[in-house]
Amino acid sequence: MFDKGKVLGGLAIFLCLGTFPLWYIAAQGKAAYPPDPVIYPGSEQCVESTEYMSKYHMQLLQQWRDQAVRQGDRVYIASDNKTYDISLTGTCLKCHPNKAEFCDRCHTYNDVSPNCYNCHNIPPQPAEVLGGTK
Amino acid sequence: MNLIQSLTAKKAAILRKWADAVFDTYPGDTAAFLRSEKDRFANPVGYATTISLDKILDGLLTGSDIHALSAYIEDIIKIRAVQDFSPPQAASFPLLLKKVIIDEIKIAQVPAGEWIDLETRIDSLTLSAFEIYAKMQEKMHHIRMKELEKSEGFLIKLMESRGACCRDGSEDPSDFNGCT
Amino acid sequence: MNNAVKILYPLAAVTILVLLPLLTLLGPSAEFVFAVIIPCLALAAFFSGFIYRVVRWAQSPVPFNIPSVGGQEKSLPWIKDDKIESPGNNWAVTWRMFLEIFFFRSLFRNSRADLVAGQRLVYGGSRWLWLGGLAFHWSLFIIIFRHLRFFTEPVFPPATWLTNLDSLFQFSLATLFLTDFIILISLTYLFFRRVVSPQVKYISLASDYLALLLILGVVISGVLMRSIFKVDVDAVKRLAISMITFKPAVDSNIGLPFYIHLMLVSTLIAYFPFSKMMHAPGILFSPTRNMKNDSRAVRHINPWNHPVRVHTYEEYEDEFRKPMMAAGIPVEKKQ
Amino acid sequence: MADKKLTPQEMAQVNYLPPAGDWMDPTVEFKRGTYCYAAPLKNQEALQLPNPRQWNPQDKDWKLPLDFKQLVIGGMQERLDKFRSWKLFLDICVRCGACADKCHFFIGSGDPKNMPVLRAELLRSVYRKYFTAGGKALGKLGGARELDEKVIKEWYYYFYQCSECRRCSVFCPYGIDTCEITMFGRELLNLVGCSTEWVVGPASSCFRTGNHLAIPPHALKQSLEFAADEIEGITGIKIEVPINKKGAEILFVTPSGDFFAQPAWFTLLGYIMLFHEIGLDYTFSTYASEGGNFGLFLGADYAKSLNAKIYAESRRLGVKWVLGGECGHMWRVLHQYMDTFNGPGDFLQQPVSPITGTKFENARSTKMVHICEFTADLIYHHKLKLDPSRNDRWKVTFHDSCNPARSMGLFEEPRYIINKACNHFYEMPENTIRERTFCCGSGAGLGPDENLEMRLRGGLPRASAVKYVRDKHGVNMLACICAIDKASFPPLLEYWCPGVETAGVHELLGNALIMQGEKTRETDLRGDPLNPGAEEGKTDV
Repeated sequence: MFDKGKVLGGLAIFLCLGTFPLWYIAAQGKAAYPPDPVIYPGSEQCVESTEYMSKYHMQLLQQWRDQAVRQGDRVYIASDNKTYDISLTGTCLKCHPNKAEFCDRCHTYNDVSPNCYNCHNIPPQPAEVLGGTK
Repeated sequence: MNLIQSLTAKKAAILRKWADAVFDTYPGDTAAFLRSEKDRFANPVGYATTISLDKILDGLLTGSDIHALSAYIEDIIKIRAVQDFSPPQAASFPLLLKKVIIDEIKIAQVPAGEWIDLETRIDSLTLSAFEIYAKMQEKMHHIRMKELEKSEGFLIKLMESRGACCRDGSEDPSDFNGCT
Repeated sequence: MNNAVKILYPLAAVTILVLLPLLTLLGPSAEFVFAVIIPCLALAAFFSGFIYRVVRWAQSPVPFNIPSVGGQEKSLPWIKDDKIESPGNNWAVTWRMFLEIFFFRSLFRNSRADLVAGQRLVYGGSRWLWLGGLAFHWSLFIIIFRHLRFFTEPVFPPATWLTNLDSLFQFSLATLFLTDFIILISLTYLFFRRVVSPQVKYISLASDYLALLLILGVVISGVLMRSIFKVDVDAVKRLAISMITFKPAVDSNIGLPFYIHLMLVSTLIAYFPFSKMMHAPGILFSPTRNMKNDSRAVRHINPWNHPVRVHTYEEYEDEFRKPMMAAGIPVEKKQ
Repeated sequence: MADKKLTPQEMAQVNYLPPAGDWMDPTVEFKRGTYCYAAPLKNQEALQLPNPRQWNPQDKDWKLPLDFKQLVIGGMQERLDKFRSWKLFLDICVRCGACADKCHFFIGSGDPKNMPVLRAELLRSVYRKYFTAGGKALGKLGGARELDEKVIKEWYYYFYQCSECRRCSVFCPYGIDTCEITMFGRELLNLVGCSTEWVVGPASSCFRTGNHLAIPPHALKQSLEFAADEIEGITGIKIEVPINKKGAEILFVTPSGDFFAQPAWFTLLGYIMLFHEIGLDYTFSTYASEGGNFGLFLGADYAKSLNAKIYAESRRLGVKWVLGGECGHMWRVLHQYMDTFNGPGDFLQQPVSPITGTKFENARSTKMVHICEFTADLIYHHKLKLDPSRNDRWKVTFHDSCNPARSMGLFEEPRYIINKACNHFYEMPENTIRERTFCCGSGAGLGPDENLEMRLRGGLPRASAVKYVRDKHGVNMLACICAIDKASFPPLLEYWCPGVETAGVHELLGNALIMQGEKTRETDLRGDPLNPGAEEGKTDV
């Protein structure tokens, strides 16, 4: 007794499940879609380098929150010795008011759900999309 | 405080170490199983050993007659007699207690008389263990004989009753090279 | 073989695997090797090896119907049979296998008797192995499922749901997933069990430690990457998507910790088909679990049922005819 | 050691410590009482076993064939191709240790190589060496061992310390069955001519005479007549026992121990009384006078060869179906192998109880019914008059024999019969009965006298549970449905818990059975007074 049918069927199921991402992406047809956050015009330089920000912005934000809320210290000295006012609305959102096109792009792409807006209001979004892809 | 009193005070520790020493006579990895498995049915060896050592130590410290302890010695020897032990290995488990006591008590401060007295009692336990070991061996021989007699006795009974030749022509009932 | 040696060799192997990705610091082509070539080779080894092993098993027949029965057979109509432990039809077998695979039913059976208050016998579970094994396997499954967020775009919704469920307890910004925590604890338990429990230590082989240490390495590098040595998640996902759309592209921003994690994962999956980890598909093949206890009701066919030497009645009667006739036992031939 | 003067402390330590070895070292010592003798030359030849020769496990040279390595490795390859179980069980064990403390031989002996996982590793290590890349490359580090004569000796020692009871298989998360492992181990040993007297002897006898005990037809007849005389003495009823009767409705096959060994003999009396009382049209057979199958302990082909007689004889006699007596491994073969080996039994009819009309659906293909199924059905339909008080001197517990338990699932029928035939029934602790039952330690051909110490080790877990009910409830009778149990428990219990006797379920039934026209019974089937305390007035409560 070899159970040939059951074995082949099982292997087929295994292969389907194992290659799930391949055909899921193919079916969705959105594979080439890159997150591509939109940098608001006139704000090319952030508090730290782009590379640093892309990896560590969440830690920086957490550090800012603790420093401002718990110690009442609202001055951030960046690695190039420039100082910034620690404020989500005043500093971050000044340059990045477009949550939907800046924050959300990557967060959705990577399925990350930060809890910034549990406390903070979502600012009114700028009407026009500049650059970026759709 | 005399020797017996100080041993009684430390009874729990002494029992534990003695049991450990007895378990350590098993292959390394089995010893820990015997020690740790508490289910008496999953670990009858460990269970019987621990329970009996406890009773024997009790008896030793309360001064009961060595003969009164033989049932407990038997519970242990019965098991060791069928396991992979040489006769001295199987029967000398009481001797292990000496080492435990020496480790536990400042032996130099104990009056020689008291120590010799206790040592003698431990030695008698050991002798009693040897005696029981021999008894168990005898019992196994007896069981073997009885099994043989039982099968042959049955054949003889049958032959007498029916005048049978019991196995394909052979007159010798012991030509019985297998049973079920 | 010394037990320490059995642990040290695998430990050394895993250490080398952790150090190897340092080569990515050499430049983009080295990065390409570690980000693309090694994982691709590993995947190829995994799938081909897996299928090869399964097909090899399937090539041998199951000549006899040999379920291990754990409950009352189906016999007389007024006796209640145990449908799961003595399965009589395909549904029952499926259910038995389901419970076995998803809840480790056989391990759960491990019970222990205790004497309470000297006399009363009660049964409790001795189920640490069951719990540890179950916690480990379920966490592993959920963690793998969570990783779908890197391989699907848009993210496969159930992966998001599971992630949200898994992150119910959020400490600070970096979520510590419940499953990360559980898998670390259960793996540590499973590892220490092999070192501490005497029987398990005695039977363990170097390969047992290797599998555990590899998985531990994968989990620890993964957790560290999330919480301490951050990598560019965005770059990771781009790499993953680029690979499954067959246009591999490596972002040099991605970070060394990721390569370490990927190296360990690649080794693990490449090793999978050649290791005891094949118990995963193996359980489905186990004839003592996947067969019905109906061998007297339905004939099981053995494909190689070759003839054997038998002693026929005729030969038997020829030898014993005389005494049989003398004893009045009926015979076929009277001479 | 002896020539050195030792301090008392050292004295107390002398060589108690076990050798700290690794399991990969195959050295074993054949001590008296812990191994079975080798099969004598004439029996090896009778079964046409490979490499026949006179030898003894204690010999230094086992006279293995020169090419024993190739023979064993070739045998492994052949079985890998034939048995998925073998292939799979060699591959998928994760050494989780769930089975480790489930084996009665490990529990009783403390020998770590008796852990089921390790018993399998003895074979797996050789498999790795010759069949897997990792094992070939890494050697010992990869858990692989060279096959040499020492390994063969080790296999002989340990594969005849497994009673194929399948208890570990129940606890294994992948159902790895050490019974299969042991069967293959013994088949491989067999290829190079290493088998035991106690297995080969009965198997070769069975091949020639139809039963393990080598009872020739006329002696069997005398034994059955003797049984009828005994019954007449007890009940006053004269019974003709049919033998080789053509055209009978049912062929009855039972282990041959029932014909010649006590206490199995009393079970035979029980069967004959029962069949007479219900007027069953049945017959014994001299050609198929063995239900048990020691071929199973040698290898599948030998099992098939011996088993073939049951179908052949039922065809010759023209019976409708087959009824099987109380036996353990016999039912492993009948339930899981017979139809596959020697079927289809389509010349027979689906078993129907001629008394109650019950159709035995579960046996519709094999056409063989277990006596407990048959009798339980009779009692359920009130076809038997029973007086359980005749068993009042017994406080009974029931030992689930391994094979009917874990290979068949026969749990309720024997209990039902005991409960109807006896007034005092007590179960042993939960984790020692039913699918978790402990073996008697003498199954699968481990039962010879020379192996007594080993059998006592293996039987300790079972005995400790019996002892528990003996001390708690005063149990003095262990009922069972296996001929090997009936042979092995009397010595086992005499050693571990004296005062408990052994009986087949149908002996107890025979005691309780009220037969038409019987005289007032004064003794039970053992010839002991029915109510020992009766004459002294009713002092017992």
